Amino acid sequence: MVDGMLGSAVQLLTPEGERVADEDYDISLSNAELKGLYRDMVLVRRLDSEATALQRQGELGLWASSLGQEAAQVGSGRSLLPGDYAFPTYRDHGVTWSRGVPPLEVLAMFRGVSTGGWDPIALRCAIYTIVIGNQALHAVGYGMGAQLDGSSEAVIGYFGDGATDEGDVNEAFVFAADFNAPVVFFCQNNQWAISSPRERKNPAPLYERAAGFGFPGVRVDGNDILAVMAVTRAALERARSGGGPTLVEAYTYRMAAHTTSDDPTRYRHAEELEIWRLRDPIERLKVFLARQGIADRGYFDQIDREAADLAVMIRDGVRSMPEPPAETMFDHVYAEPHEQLERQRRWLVDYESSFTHEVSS
Amino acid sequence: MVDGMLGSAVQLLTPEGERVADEDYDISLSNAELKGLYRDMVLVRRLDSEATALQRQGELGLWASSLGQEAAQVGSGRSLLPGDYAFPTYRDHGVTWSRGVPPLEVLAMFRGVSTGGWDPIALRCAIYTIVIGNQALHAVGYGMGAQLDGSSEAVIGYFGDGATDEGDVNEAFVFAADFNAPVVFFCQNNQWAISSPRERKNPAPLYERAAGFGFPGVRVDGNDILAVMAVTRAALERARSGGGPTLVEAYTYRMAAHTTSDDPTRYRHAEELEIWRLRDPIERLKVFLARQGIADRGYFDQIDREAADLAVMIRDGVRSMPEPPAETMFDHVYAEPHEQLERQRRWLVDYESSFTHEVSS
Amino acid sequence: MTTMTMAKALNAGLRRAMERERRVVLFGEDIGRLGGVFRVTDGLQKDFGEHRVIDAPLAESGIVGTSVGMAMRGFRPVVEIQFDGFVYPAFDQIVSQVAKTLRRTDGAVRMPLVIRIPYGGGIGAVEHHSESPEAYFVHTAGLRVLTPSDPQAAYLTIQQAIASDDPVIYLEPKRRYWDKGEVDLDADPFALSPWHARVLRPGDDVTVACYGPMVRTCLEAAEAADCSVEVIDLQSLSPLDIDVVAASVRRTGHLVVVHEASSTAGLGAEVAARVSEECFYSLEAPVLRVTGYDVPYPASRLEEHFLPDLDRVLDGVDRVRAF
Amino acid sequence: MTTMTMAKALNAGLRRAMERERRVVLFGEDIGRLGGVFRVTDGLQKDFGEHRVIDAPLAESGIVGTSVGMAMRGFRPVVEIQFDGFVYPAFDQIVSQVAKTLRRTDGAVRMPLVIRIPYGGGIGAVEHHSESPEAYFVHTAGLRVLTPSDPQAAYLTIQQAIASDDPVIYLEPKRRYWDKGEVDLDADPFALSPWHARVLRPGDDVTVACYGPMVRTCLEAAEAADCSVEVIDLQSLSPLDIDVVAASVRRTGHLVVVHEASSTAGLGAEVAARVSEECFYSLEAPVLRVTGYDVPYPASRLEEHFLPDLDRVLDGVDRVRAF
Ligand SMILES: Cc1ncc(C[n+]2csc(CCOP(=O)(O)OP(=O)(O)O)c2C)c(N)n1
Ligand SMILES: Cc1ncc(C[n+]2csc(CCOP(=O)(O)OP(=O)(O)O)c2C)c(N)n1
Ligand SMILES: [Mg+2]
Ligand SMILES: [Mg+2]
Repeated sequence: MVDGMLGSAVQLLTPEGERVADEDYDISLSNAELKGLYRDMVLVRRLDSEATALQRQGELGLWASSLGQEAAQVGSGRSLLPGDYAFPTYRDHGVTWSRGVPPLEVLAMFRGVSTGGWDPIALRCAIYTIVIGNQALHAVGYGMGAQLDGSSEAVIGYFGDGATDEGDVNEAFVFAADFNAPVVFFCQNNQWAISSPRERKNPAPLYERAAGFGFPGVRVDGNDILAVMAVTRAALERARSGGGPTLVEAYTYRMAAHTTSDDPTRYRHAEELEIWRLRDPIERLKVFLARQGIADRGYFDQIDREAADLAVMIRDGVRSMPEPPAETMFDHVYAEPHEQLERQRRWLVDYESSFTHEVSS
Repeated sequence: MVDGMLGSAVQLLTPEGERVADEDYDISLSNAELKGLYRDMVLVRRLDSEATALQRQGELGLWASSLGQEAAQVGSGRSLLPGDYAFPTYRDHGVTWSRGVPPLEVLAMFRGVSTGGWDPIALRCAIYTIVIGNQALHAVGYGMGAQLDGSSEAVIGYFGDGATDEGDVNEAFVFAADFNAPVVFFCQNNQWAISSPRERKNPAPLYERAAGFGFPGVRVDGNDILAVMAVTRAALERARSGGGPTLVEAYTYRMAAHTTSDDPTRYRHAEELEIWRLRDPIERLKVFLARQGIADRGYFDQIDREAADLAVMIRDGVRSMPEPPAETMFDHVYAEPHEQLERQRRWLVDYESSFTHEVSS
Repeated sequence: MTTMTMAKALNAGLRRAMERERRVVLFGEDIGRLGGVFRVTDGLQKDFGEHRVIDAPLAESGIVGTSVGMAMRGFRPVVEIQFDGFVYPAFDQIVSQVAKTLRRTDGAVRMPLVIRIPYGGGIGAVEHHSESPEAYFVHTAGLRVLTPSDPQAAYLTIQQAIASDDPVIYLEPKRRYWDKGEVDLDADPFALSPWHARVLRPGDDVTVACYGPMVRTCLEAAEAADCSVEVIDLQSLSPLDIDVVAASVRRTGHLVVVHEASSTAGLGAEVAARVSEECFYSLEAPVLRVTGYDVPYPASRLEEHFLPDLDRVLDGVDRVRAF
Repeated sequence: MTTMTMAKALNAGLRRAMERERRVVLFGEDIGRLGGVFRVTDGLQKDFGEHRVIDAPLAESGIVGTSVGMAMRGFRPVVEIQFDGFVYPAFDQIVSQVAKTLRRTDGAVRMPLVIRIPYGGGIGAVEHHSESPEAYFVHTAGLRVLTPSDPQAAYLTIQQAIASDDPVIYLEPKRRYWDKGEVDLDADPFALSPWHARVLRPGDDVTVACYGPMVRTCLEAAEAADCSVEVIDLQSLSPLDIDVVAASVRRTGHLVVVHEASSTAGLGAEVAARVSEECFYSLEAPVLRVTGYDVPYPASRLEEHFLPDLDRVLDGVDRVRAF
């Protein structure tokens, strides 16, 4: 590894798009697969920028940008087998994309027309978790369940660098180790937890946390989609074959604000951003594809057109999402009948219709 | 280290009472100090056995025995300087003893006449914490406070092997590392968390947990009081001089039941106990003192007499503890006046006195 | 009919539930070889194996959080929290995930989780071992809360809680674990809904509403009272079956609510508020609460003064009548 | 008098408290350089230094737990929890330690901790960002709970909370952060006790008791009502100042309690129970609760239907009068 900050991170593609070797990890992908990864990342980035724009226009309540983290998210998401299960955070749009979650179902939550979104069972991808760290335990429990079922599915649990401070994430490490659960902990160290910088705090590299809990940790260049896939696939395979948990630390960078509510100029310097722009995950793969003759201008243009179409679809789709009727807030609070809630629902319906009557009469 | 189970633990005194050298740690104590440590351990053991007996006689509600852990507790407790601060658990009678907490004040809590006991500020020793792991964070916070005050006091936080599963203990590691807090985490790995065996679970040695959080961890033979003191003193000194936290894992054994309510025959074999009896911390020091000619039969007998006197004092003291008046439950709920509680207190007093009146009239 | 303790009845109920449905798994600290600190799971690991009766690490958020994950996979985890005072580390997972997952997933993911908690005082325990946290859970939308008061109810309602597709906080009155009662082990647990209050003793002058550990106390008080006392075991604390209480109060005109938990914003407040609303013209005296005081649970030698006992219930009955 | 937002008033109050007492330290996620996600601590780190305005790791139990340790050393930590929904990981430390330390140490160790929590809905936020957890804290003996309703009250009560030797859960109605009001920065914060309800608008026909975010709504409703409405800001939720409410109800005979939190076992239940007890013969109608429904806080596009608004308060006023 040339880059000092990255330390011992696994890298297969340099920021300049040069293919390099790693002692422990390698990956061989077909040209179609490589082009597919490029397409995924471009489309996810477009989804992200469109959502940011929609939030500015007041169409979304909030948006948490995945800008700059596409390689980490798509690379890990695309490493999963269909039967594997993912537990993403609010920022992991590249993961949900990879699991086939329709973008509008993601946006529905940020628009505020739904708390959930997609069908987590059919898509084998949990809905976003906002309470930091909670989902790490869900991932382990799901994996323990897979184990009890004698299934060879693997589970991947996502969280950020900041989340490693939370008790839940550390307890997830304890349970995963104790039960040898088939779980990959995928930590995107994007250097910031809102305004809290990773580097200036605890000097211990995050991936080293794993060893003390009794399982391996590895740092990967999170902006290098080939390395991310190589490392994640190996960790998933280890999980599937009974090897137990692995912590993958994807070293990356949050290029945008924490969310659309955030003002990062208060706490970080623009220069930092410039350094990381040179490590852009999409540019890196693009240069590689072009240099290797795997894809040409025609292909890149075609993907850009697809992205433009996606943007239109998203814009129109978000704007035309139906408003949920008031009484739907009583749906799915309980799975079984609940008389008291039914009374409250009836009261609300009567109450609200009294206004309609007043107006119409 | 000869003992396979102990692994890389620091040892200065073998189970046979032989003085050995360690690469990194050493200690030199005067004969008076060595004899004092022996006395402490014998008296703490007597306190413990007397309390166990009192519980059987119905004089205490519960007792958590420190049997077998005297070297870990006294060795670490006696390593503290007067200005240092200790945060013990419910089992750390050797620690409170070392801090000068009057035994009857410890027993008052187990008798149920008090929730607290001693004055934690005057004695620089917090009251026992029962909720597993809570006190690890208090220790760190106290240490952060010492740091803010520019003081060079150190803090020691006690917990068991089982407690390392809890979120709070791991968050304590995070905070201690981030703030470079002057804290020694003293983990007594007594092999059991009630019925949960340490060895059969996660194979990672507990002391190794520290490295992943960014500070050193060390395992010490917890039944070797010299090694415990050498390691704890070094860790405290490191804390005082700005070196930050250390995790000390004292490898020891819970010789008794978890508490007087527990029945360990349900989950562990008697042979295990036999193995550990050979490693008894008191015998070990006694043989050493005798062999070295530091103490003789006369001294040992004198300590036994002191222990017998202590037992009498404890027995009489516990039996004659006054019952707290009912209305004291309203004391110290709030530091400042609280009208609603005052009304409840008055109600209770009136209500209870109505019975006395009925009877007496 | 067999005579057994509540602890044994719960054990029998758990066994039945595990026989009935193989995706029921028990999870908790020391529940395996030890059989739990109250022996409620005694022998179950031996009979069902370590894969269905699972000893957990010492971390309550972890236990509940991983159970959420297991439930997402279709398991029906039955969690044991060792003592009431140790459920708080799991509070976040309970409030943010257990209670909300069905809602958060728009109905896609059910959360058929049971969290068993021995609760309440009266056993001379040290601090944190005698808490009554029911109000926290009753106030939390998305949860159901059950508490049995006798062995037969325990045997049936634990099975019903496990069969429910909603998350159930199942509060076991620990000082009644050793109380014996007749249990019909062949009774069909699904014959009656558990989400109802039960009139345990009819009466005409005063209604006493209570639950869990206080039921026996209130029945004894009713026996000793010099008027006719109707005793209602609420049993289902969420949803709260106010209809049964209201119907009673419409006849008696007087209500005393009894619980161990502190008074302020406790269950008694909700019962009082609802009954005052529904029985405005029937109430001849304000609803009276006989409860623990607004103090942390005291040291054990004081607990008899803290806990409502027969005399305090009788005093309450006298006071509402004398109003 | 200066016109300022509640956020700025809180900032000014914090500043005063820090100037007054050097052992006041602020501790929380992103409160330093960022000034907190609501900018309530804006500029304080710059002026008081990183040793008094401390950016915390991302772990709420850790934040509260280490603050307990600091308080044991004589500090007066003021904790910021970033949003209501993120206080639950700290629930254990709050209930088992913050609330009980004075009691546990027989009075030896005070816990002058303030836990500031932006709470409530109405700002179009995503899930877990609009919770109203006050009932949990009010039910917990050993805690005090304050919530301001306007900038002046915020400026004074935050200083009083910090000066209190008891732990205070300080709930900041986040949708009122940007409401402006007159603030007298020279007002003596210790002239009046904060542990009292305030009659904000006198009236004769109906009493409306409310707090925090609902106060403005209720004042507007009172303005719009076709009868004379007395509006009481409870302000201190624990201890609860029922005397002021009872005195009002003895005159008006009607009470509506309004809050955002779910109804069941919420604060409204306690107020209703106490007032029904104390004003049994004065009440002309049952106490009526206008509150959030018993559902998890809904997706933001539904929140206007969940939250009591002017119309629902008026509907409540009409209903108690029509009873
Ligand atoms: C328990 C909890 N505390 C606080 C928050 C508020 N919060 C949302 S995101 C965030 C920072 C998370 O940082 P990190 O884990 O690094 O993930 P990133 O946002 O960088 O992807 C915080 C503090 C939360 N959502 N949950
Ligand atoms: C939060 C919490 N959960 C559960 C318990 C019940 N409990 C008391 S001691 C104990 C085992 C503790 O084991 P360990 O940390 O190894 O300490 P030891 O008792 O062996 O000294 C348990 C589970 C508790 N006190 N607190
Ligand atoms: Mg981050
Ligand atoms: Mg142990």
